[in-house]
Amino acid sequence: MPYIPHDEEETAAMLAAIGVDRIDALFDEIPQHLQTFPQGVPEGLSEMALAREFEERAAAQPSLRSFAGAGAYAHHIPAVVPELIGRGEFYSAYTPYQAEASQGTLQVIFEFQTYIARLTGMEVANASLYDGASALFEACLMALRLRPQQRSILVPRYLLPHWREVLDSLLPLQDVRCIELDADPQRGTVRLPAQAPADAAALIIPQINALGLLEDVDALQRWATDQGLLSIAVVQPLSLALLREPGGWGESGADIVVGEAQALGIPLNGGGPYCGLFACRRDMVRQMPGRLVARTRDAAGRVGYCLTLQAREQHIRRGQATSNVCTNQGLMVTAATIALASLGAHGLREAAVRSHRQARSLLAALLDLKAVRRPWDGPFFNEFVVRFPISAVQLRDALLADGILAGVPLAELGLGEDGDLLIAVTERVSDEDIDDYRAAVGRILEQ
Amino acid sequence: MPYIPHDEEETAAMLAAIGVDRIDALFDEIPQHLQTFPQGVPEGLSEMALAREFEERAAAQPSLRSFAGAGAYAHHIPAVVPELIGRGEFYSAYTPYQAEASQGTLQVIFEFQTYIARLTGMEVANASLYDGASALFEACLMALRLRPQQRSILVPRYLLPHWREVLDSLLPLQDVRCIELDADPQRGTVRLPAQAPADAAALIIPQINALGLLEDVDALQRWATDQGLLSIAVVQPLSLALLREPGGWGESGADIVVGEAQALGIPLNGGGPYCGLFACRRDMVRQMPGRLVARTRDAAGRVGYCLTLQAREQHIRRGQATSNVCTNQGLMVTAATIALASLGAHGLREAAVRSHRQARSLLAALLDLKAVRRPWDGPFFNEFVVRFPISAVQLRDALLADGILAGVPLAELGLGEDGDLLIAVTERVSDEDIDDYRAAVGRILEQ
Amino acid sequence: MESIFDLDHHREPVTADLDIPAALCRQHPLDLPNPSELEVLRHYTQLSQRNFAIDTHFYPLGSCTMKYNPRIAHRLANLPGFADIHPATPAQAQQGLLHLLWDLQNGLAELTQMAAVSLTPAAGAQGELAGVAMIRAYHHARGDFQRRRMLIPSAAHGTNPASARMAGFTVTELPTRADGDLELAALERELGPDVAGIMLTNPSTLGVFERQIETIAERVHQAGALLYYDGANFNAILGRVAPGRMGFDVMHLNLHKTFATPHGGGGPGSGAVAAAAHLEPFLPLPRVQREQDGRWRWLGRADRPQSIGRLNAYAGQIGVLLRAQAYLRRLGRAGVKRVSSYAVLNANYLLKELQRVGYRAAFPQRRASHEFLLTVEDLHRQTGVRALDVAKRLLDFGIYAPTIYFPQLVPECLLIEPTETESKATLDRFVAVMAQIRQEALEQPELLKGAPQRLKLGRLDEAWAARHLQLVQER
Amino acid sequence: MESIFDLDHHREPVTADLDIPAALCRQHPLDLPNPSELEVLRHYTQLSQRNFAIDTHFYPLGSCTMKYNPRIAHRLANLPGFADIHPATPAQAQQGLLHLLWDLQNGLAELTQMAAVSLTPAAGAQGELAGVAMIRAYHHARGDFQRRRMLIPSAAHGTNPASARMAGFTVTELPTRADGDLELAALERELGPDVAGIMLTNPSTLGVFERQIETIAERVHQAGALLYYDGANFNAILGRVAPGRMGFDVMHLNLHKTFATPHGGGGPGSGAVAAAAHLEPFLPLPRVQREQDGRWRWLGRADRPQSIGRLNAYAGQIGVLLRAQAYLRRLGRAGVKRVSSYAVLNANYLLKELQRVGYRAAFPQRRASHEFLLTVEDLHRQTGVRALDVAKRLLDFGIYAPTIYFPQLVPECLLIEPTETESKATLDRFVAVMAQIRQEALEQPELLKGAPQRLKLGRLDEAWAARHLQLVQER
Ligand SMILES: Cc1ncc(COP(=O)(O)O)c(C=O)c1O
Ligand SMILES: Cc1ncc(COP(=O)(O)O)c(C=O)c1O
Repeated sequence: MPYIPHDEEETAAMLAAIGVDRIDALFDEIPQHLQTFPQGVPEGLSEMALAREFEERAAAQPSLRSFAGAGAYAHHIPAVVPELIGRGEFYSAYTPYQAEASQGTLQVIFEFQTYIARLTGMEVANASLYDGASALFEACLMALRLRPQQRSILVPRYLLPHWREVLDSLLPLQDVRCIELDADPQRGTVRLPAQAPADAAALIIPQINALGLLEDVDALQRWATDQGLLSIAVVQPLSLALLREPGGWGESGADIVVGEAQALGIPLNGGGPYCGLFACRRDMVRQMPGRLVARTRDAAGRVGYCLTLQAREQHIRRGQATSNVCTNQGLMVTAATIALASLGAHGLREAAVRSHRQARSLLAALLDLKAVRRPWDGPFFNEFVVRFPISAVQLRDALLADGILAGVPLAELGLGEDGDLLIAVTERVSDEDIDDYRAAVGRILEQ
Repeated sequence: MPYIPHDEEETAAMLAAIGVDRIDALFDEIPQHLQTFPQGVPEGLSEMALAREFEERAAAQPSLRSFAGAGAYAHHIPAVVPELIGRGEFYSAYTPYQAEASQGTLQVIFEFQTYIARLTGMEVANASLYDGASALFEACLMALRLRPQQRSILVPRYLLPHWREVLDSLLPLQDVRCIELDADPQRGTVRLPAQAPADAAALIIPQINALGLLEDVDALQRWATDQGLLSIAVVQPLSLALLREPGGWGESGADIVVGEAQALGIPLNGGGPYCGLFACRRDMVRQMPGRLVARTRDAAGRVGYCLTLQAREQHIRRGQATSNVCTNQGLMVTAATIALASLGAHGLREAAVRSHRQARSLLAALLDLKAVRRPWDGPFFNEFVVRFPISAVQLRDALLADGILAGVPLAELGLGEDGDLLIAVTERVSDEDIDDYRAAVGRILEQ
Repeated sequence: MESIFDLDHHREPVTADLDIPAALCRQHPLDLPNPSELEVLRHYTQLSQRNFAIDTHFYPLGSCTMKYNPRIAHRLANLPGFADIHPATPAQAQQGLLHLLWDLQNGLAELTQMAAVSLTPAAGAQGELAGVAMIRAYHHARGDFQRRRMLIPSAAHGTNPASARMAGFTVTELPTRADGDLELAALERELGPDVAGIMLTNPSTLGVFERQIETIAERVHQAGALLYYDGANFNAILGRVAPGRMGFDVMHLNLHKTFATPHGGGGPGSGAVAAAAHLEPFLPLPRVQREQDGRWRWLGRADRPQSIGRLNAYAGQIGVLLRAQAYLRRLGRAGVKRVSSYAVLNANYLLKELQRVGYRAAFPQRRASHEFLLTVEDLHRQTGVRALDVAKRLLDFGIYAPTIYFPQLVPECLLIEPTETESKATLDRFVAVMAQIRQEALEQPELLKGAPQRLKLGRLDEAWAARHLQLVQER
Repeated sequence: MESIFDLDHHREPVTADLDIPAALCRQHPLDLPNPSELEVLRHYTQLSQRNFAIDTHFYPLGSCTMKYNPRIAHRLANLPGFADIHPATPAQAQQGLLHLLWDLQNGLAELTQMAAVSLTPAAGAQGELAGVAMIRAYHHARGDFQRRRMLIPSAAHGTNPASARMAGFTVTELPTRADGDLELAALERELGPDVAGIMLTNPSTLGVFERQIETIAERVHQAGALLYYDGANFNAILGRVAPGRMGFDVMHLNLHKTFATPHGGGGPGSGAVAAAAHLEPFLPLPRVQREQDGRWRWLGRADRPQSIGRLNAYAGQIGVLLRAQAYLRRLGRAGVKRVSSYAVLNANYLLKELQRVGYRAAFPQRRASHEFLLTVEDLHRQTGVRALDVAKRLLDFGIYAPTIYFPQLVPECLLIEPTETESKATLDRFVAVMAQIRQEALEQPELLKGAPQRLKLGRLDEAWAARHLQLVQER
């Protein structure tokens, strides 16, 4: 019996101890007519047959060199990361409620909090939310708790559309509105109104925006401060090796920072599990959602770690909690922490610089082709939009045959024009990859 | 600097403590003209680039359904095996010379010794030799230590040729001869002479032989006993779930048992690392080669494990040791032990029965084809020879295009006829695989 | 343990010619350490060893279903064919993955006897949020905007009221009878045109099966409200009783409990939602659809305009979903039923044995489900020893502590869930240890109050932590 | 710890209709336990935690080069494209693998400055056997059958004389001078027409570089004999001094030392042999060859009729070889030289620091190579504390013990090899611990004699083990 140890004698002895004669009798409080057998579930497979089925399905996916981004990136994952997070002691532990028996996980989270605080330039960070988008949703709610009189959030047009959809699904449940801020059609970046709407609690500032462009974060932060708004920075953590940390934006720095940690040691996984980052000012910590780990000590003064401020959480505060989140992304936190440790300040910067450099090379190579242009031409980190003279969807599909996932057509994100392709480049892209990409595009365009 | 932690300040501080000004000065006892720089070695790669190179090379190998055997078999490896042997505590530990700090490895070896002793029906087993063939070589030397007047070993014609080659490489160095025993041309099994040569120390009894056939082990063992020879059984451990254990052969049982443990949780790996099994009678243990672990206790009477009878080994006895072996196959021992534990008596028998059953199905399916026949038709476990009307090499090569490694042409082993193919079947072979194999062969034969 | 921030070596900064305005760039170098690879590996390997985990310890943590997480599922979910898929990959280049997710949707629909499933919720709590948002959307779609109240038993998990609030509901707590079942009269009192629904776990977090479930469903439906099923305890009835048959309209499953995906020290989980036909249009997106031509694709807003929408940037915790599907496929129909059989056998055996050595059941007259509740109030009165002390002392014997002080309505309680993957020998050892602890409580209560005694650290001071609030490593 | 044999559950035997005569079949069912998968996983996970290993502990084990084993090499060697290759796969279907092995052959030839390499030996000792067998084959091929003697310094590793004997030689031990170099006069005395060769390690196992190596090579060659290089200490000179340049004719490398492949608790290792041109024809088989058309294939007996032949059933420890190639490729030419640089830096620093806290070097007038020899004879005389006690006490501080009582010619010695992958902080901690142990030896020698004190087990009784000889679990 897969995963069940009992043999017949053991089962019989246990039934005898309980005083029943068969297992079914243990279900005697459940009305008989409710009990059925799941006929529709297929029969089980041996481990061997199971492996074969999954391996066949995995082989059905072509292996692609990825130039797709839009929030998820094919960065290199240091080999130690999967090796370590697969260790049973991390993999099969529960949320660290019993601190003394969970020091491994607790210290990892404490280190993660520190890493994220330092990367973002913020004072405190939590132990993760589900993903970047849901972290942003939680940030909006937190802003509204901090500004209980307000009911809306200012959202730039070029926030990643999937993230915007999450806000649109969930904020209205609590009667919160998103008010969209226009973009400058030439520059592709936020155009600020003179005056913020009266019921707005916060301004979302995505640095990098959905077109891959860099925003003038100082100006945005200053405007938010002037308008009495909280600011919610949305960042891509690897870019922070090069870009200004939100804690240093404007004069005061951002109030809340969220982001998607996938770029830090987490595989693409078809979209998840990823890991939502969340950092803020220390004086806001009691309004923070999610789990927090603090350093503490035992009676002998030895240093250890434990969960703290649990009174914010649902298992204590129930309906009044700062969030309903319970299980979050522990193992992905572990992955990101180990990736950050493996790369170090040096490796992070190296990966960021190379991503940027190779992105520039690919852009230059593509712009070299006839009738290919860049619709918005501001500074970027590792992602940019190129406008092709043919449908980007068609081009993307055609390049699959070359083993290239060419990017994300803006049309699929509900943005831009038909020929617009959002292309992301990471440090894994070699010069040869760039040549291959260009050659493949050239071939298609010539047809 | 990959894998070296030192930064410049640390290096400088260390040099200062030593009292030299640069690292090169530490090599001042080495004549300057002997010191060079390895220009011919290419420049290093980042981890990322390295991974890409290896992944490309790995992808150059077509993925094949394996019907090749001849000593190495594509059995299912329980998922827990690679997960556990990859744990750093097993993976990166040394030979357990310091017992108190190596109880993990030591207990694993003790369990392995027990598993092998029980599987083979022998009293003691050691902690592995390099592979089956080199274990056989060591067994021959041990037999000669036990029979110091003798100088030869009786080797059946159908011992696996690669194993025979190892004996031919190494035994003559110590002036030991192999005397080959003929095979019955009809049956493909050993034909015993009336009388053993006078200087023979031992008879090798391979159960299963190189043609996949089962020998009459009782008769062979009895003959060896009658002739005053030691017997050296060569076994395939998984087959022992069905076949008689060497400890029960004849009246007295085999004296020494060797085998290749690869079938027990060890990947094919292109030929290694594998793991040599070695078991014998308890009264011979002081002549045994290789490492041995014993149970012991500490001053408080707590049970633990340690290396024992080290006086047989080279690090104590040097030139007089029972073998030169030092590093052996520790991690493969761990794999085999965990595979044995995962399968259990039940799973071992299940795998063996299914291998046997599927082998019979494939044989029947092939014999159904015109002009295909079985040159030797005795009982077999999971491997058999089929004679095709075309060259087996040609057939094998043709089936690669179907993703099938059809077997090992006997000609490549220096045995049999041109059309003879040695085909092995494991529990991983599905009914569909058998159909595909038959269909592919049918197609080729019709051409 | 030292901190990773102590393992630093100076590295010359990478110089770079960036095509980014200086004003947008970081002014100070990143203040992060540069440890060597060995230092990283050693640090986190050593840290890992300071955890208790299923792979190393018995973990009878009630309500959490800490069962064995099959290693094969880990291996298969990490196949490059899955791990390397970018979420924006077009459907034609992820057919294998979509096929497996489709199989999982169907398997879960079958087991729950619901009409349709969405796999996107990232955890149980997000599944709850999705479910109650669907209830809201359902009422709204019918033009009914009055129903702003959600009924929840007081024994429910904290996520239930929190999720209901997040979906814009106010929460009314319902009392429980002394035998663990719901106070039916209270339910009837509360039901009315302002009630949107009720959230129930069955078996409840009290470790007993709610026997009046059919009556409850009838009353709730009569009042125009819907029933939400919190599937956290599904392990107790897997393959045997389907929430769809009990009268529930919508539910979530904790795949990281019942379907044996790992907890990872706090996630990722996965909280698939399943719904009856009338709620299908509202399920969150995306979902997998099989087309006429046999190919799979993601359903989006255009396909399901009434959907509550997207909960996360992508399609959910794919890596977790693959593990759940591997588990389901391995077990098959006979295997899933065995799960609940042996989970319940283990729980009832353990309850009986613990009673034998002197412990008190919170509901002695009831069968245990897959878990059961003890109370050590008697010990507390006699010796001052609390549930917390018993829990901490268990750690000394290499056993993780049960859930304590939950549900809050039973004083000094321990919620114990052995799961089906533990052997009789492990349970017997647990009983022996618990018997010894009881003895210790009576004879040397200070030993327990000072527990753990044998770990690297003694009892950690959580109050100190909250007072000093050191949340990041100082520089 | 319990034994796996205690974790049994009864399983009904699989009935089968076998097409095998009953006389050949097992008469009694296999007497092996049937544990559950979780029991297996938990048992071996817990066992693993009872090891000291590089990934968890500093391991300054002289002569063993316990350096960091890069995890990337583990991952890459296990790619299915490599792990699933059957050894009888025709060359056209294993070009990627052969290419990598070819690269490794070339890299090793370059680093050793030898003409050719064979990768087949399974470990250092098998490499030695191959090498001395090649020396024998070389003499025989020249019609010289007299040379039956092998010269070996008394400080050599035990495998050297054992391998020489296995190859049919008698062994003559050579003495070492007080400064650690060879006694040249003794060498000259022994050399003669019956001497086949000499086996040397350089730097020697005394942790010093043999300065007379060129003279030795000249004398040995003049006498018609050959020089064998035991490459176990190659880490000391990697990328800096090549044995081929020092005058060696044939050698082995311990890839599991210098090339960072793991020791796995006792293997698998890999002992590639490298040879000068005149010994190339005798190298063991198979070897990888690149053909004119750029494709690779295995060389066999037909290609190299003079080869000493096959040492193992297949082509060697491929999985280990792939790890070594990954390591070499990652480091590249600058990286390999850094290995010896920092290995020697760490050793000399540690030696200096340990001397500073009172320990005595066996060869105080010499530079350390990548390792060095201490003697605690002084402590022994003063306090009765032996090298063994110091070693066992180190375990209490989470540090694996150095090699002790080897080489045997230095009394109460500890052979210490930190390797290049350890940080200064780790070395400094080691020094502090060693200083404390010295203090303890002087003040409370019983503490050391009873060490280890802090592990799960105290000092194990090896004499008891040999007397009672329990080699398998009783039923
Ligand atoms: C009864 C119950 N409901 C809901 C949840 C919430 O699930 P999650 O932690 O996955 O959000 C839990 C988890 O502990 C639970 O036990
Ligand atoms: C100096 C020396 N030579 C030879 C060997 C033998 O190598 P192996 O253990 O790989 O057989 C060793 C291994 O410890 C060694 O240290």
